[in-house]
Amino acid sequence: MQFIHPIQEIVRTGVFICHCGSNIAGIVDCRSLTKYCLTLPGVVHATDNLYTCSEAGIRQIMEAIKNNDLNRVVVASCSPRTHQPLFQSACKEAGLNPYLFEMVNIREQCSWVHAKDLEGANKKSRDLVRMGVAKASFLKPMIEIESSLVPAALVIGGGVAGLSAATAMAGMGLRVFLVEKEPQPGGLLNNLYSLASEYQQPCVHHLSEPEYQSSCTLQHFSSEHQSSVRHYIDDLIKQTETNPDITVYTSSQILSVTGYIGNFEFIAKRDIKRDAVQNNIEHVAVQNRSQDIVARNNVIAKADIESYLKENTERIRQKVGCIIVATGAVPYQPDKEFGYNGSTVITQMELERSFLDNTFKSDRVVMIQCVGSRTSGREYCSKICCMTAVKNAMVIKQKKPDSEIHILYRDMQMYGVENEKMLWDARGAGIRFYVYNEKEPPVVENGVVGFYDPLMGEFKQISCDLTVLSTPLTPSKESGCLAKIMKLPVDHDGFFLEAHAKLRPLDFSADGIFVCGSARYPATSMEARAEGLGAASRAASVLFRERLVKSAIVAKIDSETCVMCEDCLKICPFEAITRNPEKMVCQINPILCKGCGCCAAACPSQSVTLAGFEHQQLFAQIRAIN
Amino acid sequence: MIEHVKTIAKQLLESGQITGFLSLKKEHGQIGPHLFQSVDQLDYLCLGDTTGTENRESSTEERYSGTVESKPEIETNRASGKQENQSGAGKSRYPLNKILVRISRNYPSDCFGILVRGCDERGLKRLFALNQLDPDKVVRVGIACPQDLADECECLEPWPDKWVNDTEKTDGSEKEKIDGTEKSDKAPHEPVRQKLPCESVARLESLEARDRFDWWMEHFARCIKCYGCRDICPMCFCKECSLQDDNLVRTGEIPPEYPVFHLARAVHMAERCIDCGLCSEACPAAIPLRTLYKKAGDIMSNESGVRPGYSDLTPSDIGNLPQTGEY
Amino acid sequence: MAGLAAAFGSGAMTNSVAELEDSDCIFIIGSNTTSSHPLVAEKIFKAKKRGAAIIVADPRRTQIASIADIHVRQNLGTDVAFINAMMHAIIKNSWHDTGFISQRTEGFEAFKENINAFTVDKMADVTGICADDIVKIAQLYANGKASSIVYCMGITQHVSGVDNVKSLANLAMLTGNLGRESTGVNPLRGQNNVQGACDMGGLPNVYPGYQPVNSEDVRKKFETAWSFEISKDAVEPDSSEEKSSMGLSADVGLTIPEMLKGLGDGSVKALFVLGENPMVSDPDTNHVRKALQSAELLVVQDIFMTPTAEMAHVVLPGACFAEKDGTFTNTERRVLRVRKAIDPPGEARQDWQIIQDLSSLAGYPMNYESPDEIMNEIAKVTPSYGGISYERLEGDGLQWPCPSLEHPGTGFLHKERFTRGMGLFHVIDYIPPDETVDDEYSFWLTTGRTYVHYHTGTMTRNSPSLNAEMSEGFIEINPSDAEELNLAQGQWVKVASRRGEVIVKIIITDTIGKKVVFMPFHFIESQANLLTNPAFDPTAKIPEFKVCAVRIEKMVKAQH
Amino acid sequence: MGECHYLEGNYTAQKRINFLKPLINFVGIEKERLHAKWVSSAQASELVNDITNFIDDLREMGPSPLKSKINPDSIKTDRYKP
Repeated sequence: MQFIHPIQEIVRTGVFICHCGSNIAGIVDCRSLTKYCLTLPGVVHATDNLYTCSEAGIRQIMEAIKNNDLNRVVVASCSPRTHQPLFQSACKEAGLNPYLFEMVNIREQCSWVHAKDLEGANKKSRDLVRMGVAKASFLKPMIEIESSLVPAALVIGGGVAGLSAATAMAGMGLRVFLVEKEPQPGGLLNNLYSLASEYQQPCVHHLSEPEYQSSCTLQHFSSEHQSSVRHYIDDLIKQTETNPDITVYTSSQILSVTGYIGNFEFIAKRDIKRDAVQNNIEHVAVQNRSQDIVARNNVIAKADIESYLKENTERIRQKVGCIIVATGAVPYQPDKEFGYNGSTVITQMELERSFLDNTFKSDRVVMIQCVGSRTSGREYCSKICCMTAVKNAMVIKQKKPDSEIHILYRDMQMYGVENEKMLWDARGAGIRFYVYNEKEPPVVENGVVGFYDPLMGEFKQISCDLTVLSTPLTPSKESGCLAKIMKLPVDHDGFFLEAHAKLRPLDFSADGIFVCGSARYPATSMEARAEGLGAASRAASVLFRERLVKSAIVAKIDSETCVMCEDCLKICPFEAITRNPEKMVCQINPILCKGCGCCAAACPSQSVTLAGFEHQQLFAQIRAIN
Repeated sequence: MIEHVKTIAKQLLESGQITGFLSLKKEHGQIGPHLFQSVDQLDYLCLGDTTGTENRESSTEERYSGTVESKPEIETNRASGKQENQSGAGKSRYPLNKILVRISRNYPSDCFGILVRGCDERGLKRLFALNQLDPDKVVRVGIACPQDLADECECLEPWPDKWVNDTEKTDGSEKEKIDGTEKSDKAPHEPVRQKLPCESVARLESLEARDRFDWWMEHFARCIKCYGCRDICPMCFCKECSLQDDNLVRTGEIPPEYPVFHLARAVHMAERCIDCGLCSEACPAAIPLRTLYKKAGDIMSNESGVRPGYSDLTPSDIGNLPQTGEY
Repeated sequence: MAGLAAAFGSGAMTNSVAELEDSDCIFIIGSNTTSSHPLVAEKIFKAKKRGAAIIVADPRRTQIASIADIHVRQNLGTDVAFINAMMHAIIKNSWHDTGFISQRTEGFEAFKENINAFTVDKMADVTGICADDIVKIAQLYANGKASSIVYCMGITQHVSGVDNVKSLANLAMLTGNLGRESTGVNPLRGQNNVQGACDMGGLPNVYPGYQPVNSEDVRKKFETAWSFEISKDAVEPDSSEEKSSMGLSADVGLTIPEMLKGLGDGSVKALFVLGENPMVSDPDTNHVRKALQSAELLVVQDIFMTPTAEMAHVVLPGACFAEKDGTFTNTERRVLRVRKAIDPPGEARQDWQIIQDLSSLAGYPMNYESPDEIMNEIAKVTPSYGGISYERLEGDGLQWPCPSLEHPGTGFLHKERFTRGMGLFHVIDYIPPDETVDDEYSFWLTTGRTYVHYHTGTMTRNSPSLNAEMSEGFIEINPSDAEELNLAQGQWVKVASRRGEVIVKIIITDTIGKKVVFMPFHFIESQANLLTNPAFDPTAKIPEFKVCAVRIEKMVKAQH
Repeated sequence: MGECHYLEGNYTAQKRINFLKPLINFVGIEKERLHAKWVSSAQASELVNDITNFIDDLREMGPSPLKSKINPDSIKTDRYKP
């Protein structure tokens, strides 16, 4: 980062007042405001125009800079969020450093909110402009921060989200490293029998009446569908593994991530043995050896294990420009809740496995929703279990059309028209739905599920040979570790926290790191894929730049006066500050700094200054209020 | 007590464990801070007593009225080693921590001993947490303040974790020698901790807001901006002071602009002030700064449950506490 | 000092600083106490806390004035009129202490007769203080059980400086506020050791301990003490003419104004300046410059290269306070030990060693080993320092008079009797300032110190933090005057007097009264003493720094 | 809360407010003169109400005790040399 210190100059400020059509001019008397501006110290030029952001307005600014030798520009108009970059680039084009520009908001902050008080609005507009002009006179020219970048990406997690992201980026010609902790990519999909989408009918609006009729029958589900999920995930894995731009590290775990956007470096550990076992290479030999080790474990010193690990693990060290976190989630494993025993009372996941193994035999099935979710300790809704339950009920119906299936639920979460349709289809297929009360949960005992039906106001008992518990997806332990390693924020449930739920759903607040799939929140495979693709495009938008350019609005610590009390370090939400014990100072990495200014406020010795918001500038602004 | 302190200091110096022992020295009838670097200097070591059990005010009066002769007074003092033994730490206090920070900045690899009271030790703990001192380079020798001094200071804990105890023999185990002192189960006297909020704070809070404002204004109007409060404060270790920033506090005028000057300092003190009260003692305008900072400390402990220097937190604990380090 | 010496017989603070704390009434006149004597101010704050009435008479609303019970702004140079009016009110209301007057003083009748003319109403017009306030102040002061007077340069730096002091002495005697604790007439000395310098004979008319040079006995005593016979032997034989005239001079020496005048007319050839900076500190700087330029030899001994030192033929680097051993005598007559903390830098040397060498070279060998030895000699020849030795100065020092080794020192003077026997009432008439305003020079200028800087800034302006606090001169002007002259805050103005002109920034503040302006004199760039009037008090020879007439002009072009 | 563009910025601000309120109250400035509220961009009416109420409260309280003590001569003029 670089501050250019100008030689002591005489301030020549130009002020531009925007009418914003009638948005501002309808309330504020722009003419007299312009005249007023000319009386302010340092102002040598002031003008008003209909739309300062129009081409004519921009041209006017540029000409005024040249003709009047302006060295400060103040525009009084609307929100800086939308138009500041435009005006700054106009300044730049006219040869003025863009950081010598100051914007005053007299629309949202004045004409709009004070529309009923003309006199007050006019007075306030003068105040605001005076403050802006006062600050402008202390502005300093600055240079934007540039840094190089590595056009490669790291994808953590080889589930559907991670695979989608990796293939998408590789498809764009980017180098991708995919780190998967299991020996096989594919994630949860490896354990699934089928996907809900296979049972979802096209929306009714698109169907003719006969089609609709036929779609209501169960004949539609043929046995071919059973392998479609396998086919789907295998296809994704194949795409990934055969792409020369993608390097897949299976049985691997991230050990550390350092650096910043454009220049991350990660170290991962790969367990060759485990990988080998799964890939059936030296299967027996290695297994023997490992058993050998275990057997001798009690006697043999730690060093042996370490040397064994040394022989059998591999360290991976790579540089990347962006990171996509797609670590997914794991299903909640109940601990005897609702009589869980793994045989007659199982989870949906285990049900899917029994489909796959062809060991499913039951005729009377009761499914209980919200097991381990939406309760104290895990308050969120896992979002996908209702859909899964209905889908699996349909699978059972398809396998055994005579089977009795009851689903006990608290609220059905079947969002979207397809899901909604599937629910109706399920009802049509004879699957029975009962609502139950959170306070009086069903009791599973000896093949009988008893519960209170609040709709009927009666206690019911259903006997069954299989009870299936719908458990939520929960953040895995590994993603918790990863959050610590990468210093990423998680929410109170332990899922990764995006920068903004609506505006930046796939970004972390730290630049260059993105999130997708169930790592963020339980997602369906379709959602995970969509998010994976989205994250890929977010990363690509960074990686296809030649250099990274960052706003010069960052904080800087004066190493002469810093005494390393670490107040700034503790308060920095972006981990941009590090300590330098040798020099006994704290330092700010300008690439990581977002310019929030917390450190500048916390520093007791004013050693931290936030460029563009220096004390001198702020106090000039404050003192101009009067 | 003083003999015990001297013995410990001697042992520490002779063993080469410390380069110097920072304590108070009585010389030319004046008490001042001193870094004892050789054993033979230790004769001058003192714990801060000016005139034994007499307080300073009365002795000043006597001196001015010419009833007490100066020379015998000094001799009485020197002779009254026994009395000092009983009265313990005296009223003359100096920001020894602050001096230690300065010394160790210049000699970062050396280890120093330091005489600490309760307030000094609170200061040390904060300074450790704020990276200004290395705990491994400081050997503390604790002394407890007498009850009357503690009452006057409204000190919540007028003794350090470990202090030299009269009844204890100093020729104990090796460990005991090194640590200087052993933690005693029994407090030397009743702490004032129970009396929260402090009387001075409570008295002010009972006033009407406007009266309180006038009360403070009357005090702040006397400020001559000498920066004495900052210069004596053991927690003020910044190389450059915000209060000397022309943007924040206008230069060239006294009294300094209110509320910027005094409240800015109070805010800076929020997480730092260890309630030693040296600021109030040093203030030539007799502004009750301690009361102001006590209140800041009260608010902090209400908000975060942490009172700087009081809890037995290690530096890393403090770093991990979500509520600290914010102000 | 001359004023107090005339009234009481000794010129120093009659009481101790700490005693102020217990006063019932403190009358502060001509002292910006918080700025110039902050530790004295501390005692005043404490006194106020104990319920004492604080009265401040000052043309400026200083910080101490802002906490005062009554603050009045007298017109510049009208202190005698003001104090006399107070005494008029006291006598009229019989608030005076007749017992004290009859037992301890003389000259009361003549004084009383004179005071009759100074009626409160008449003086209210002269001083610009309303009559009620004068009476109220008189009442507060006279009725306090222990009332103190505190004054500083605002009283002394006038053509009537000695009269002002004598008037204050009159006031104290009239009300019996003398010779007791927490009372008295207390001049605050301007420098840390100015009292010591005066005590040691740093005045043209006295030897150490205020022993007059024109007294035969005293001269004899010092000739003996300083072994003049030896000195005579040491002188070369061919200077026999001078030999006969050897011995100490009976003539009173020259004061600074006289020296400068002498330099001008050639009667003084050489000047040895020790720790002074007349180029900044003396009035009418242009005149000072000319005088110094005409010196055949100008030697300056100082710790910094001052503007005066820059003009010198020889500069001798001295040692600063932390670099020397010795004593300082502070404003309350307390002799304090000063101990050397560090060695003087470069070629700088101890002042006494420089003087010793110079003396030896000039033919009078001095061979002191240490300041200790010098102090022993002081004790021998100075009665008031008779009992002072370095050993006894351990701790808090001693307050003179301390005539014998057993004497504990003296907290307040004139306990049983005045030094001169009876306290003398002087008949003082009001003399207006030497220069008054007219149409051309319509503003009253007064000068003083600021809290940041000390005197000519020789030391304080070398301190980065102090200089940052206040780095340039200014002139204070009342808002209504500023409006009249159409001046804005911080604007540059030209200030001119009959002697010179300076360009300086203005500070608009109601601290200062209408038609009065104030300038600090620390700044060589905007030097207040280019403007001030060199007219001086006929007795003490103190120039009238505090009053002169100036004109203020708005600058059309800015000063760069 | 929690939706700060700078992650924890508003929590930090809240802590400061929580600290400052009792502090200024202690030096005799009514703590009601300091008011902080977090509203999102979607809560326009709440913001307006809050500000209006705050202004009303301030009016009711009358001028700040500081008002009489503040010097208006604070604008630095050095940099505007003609």
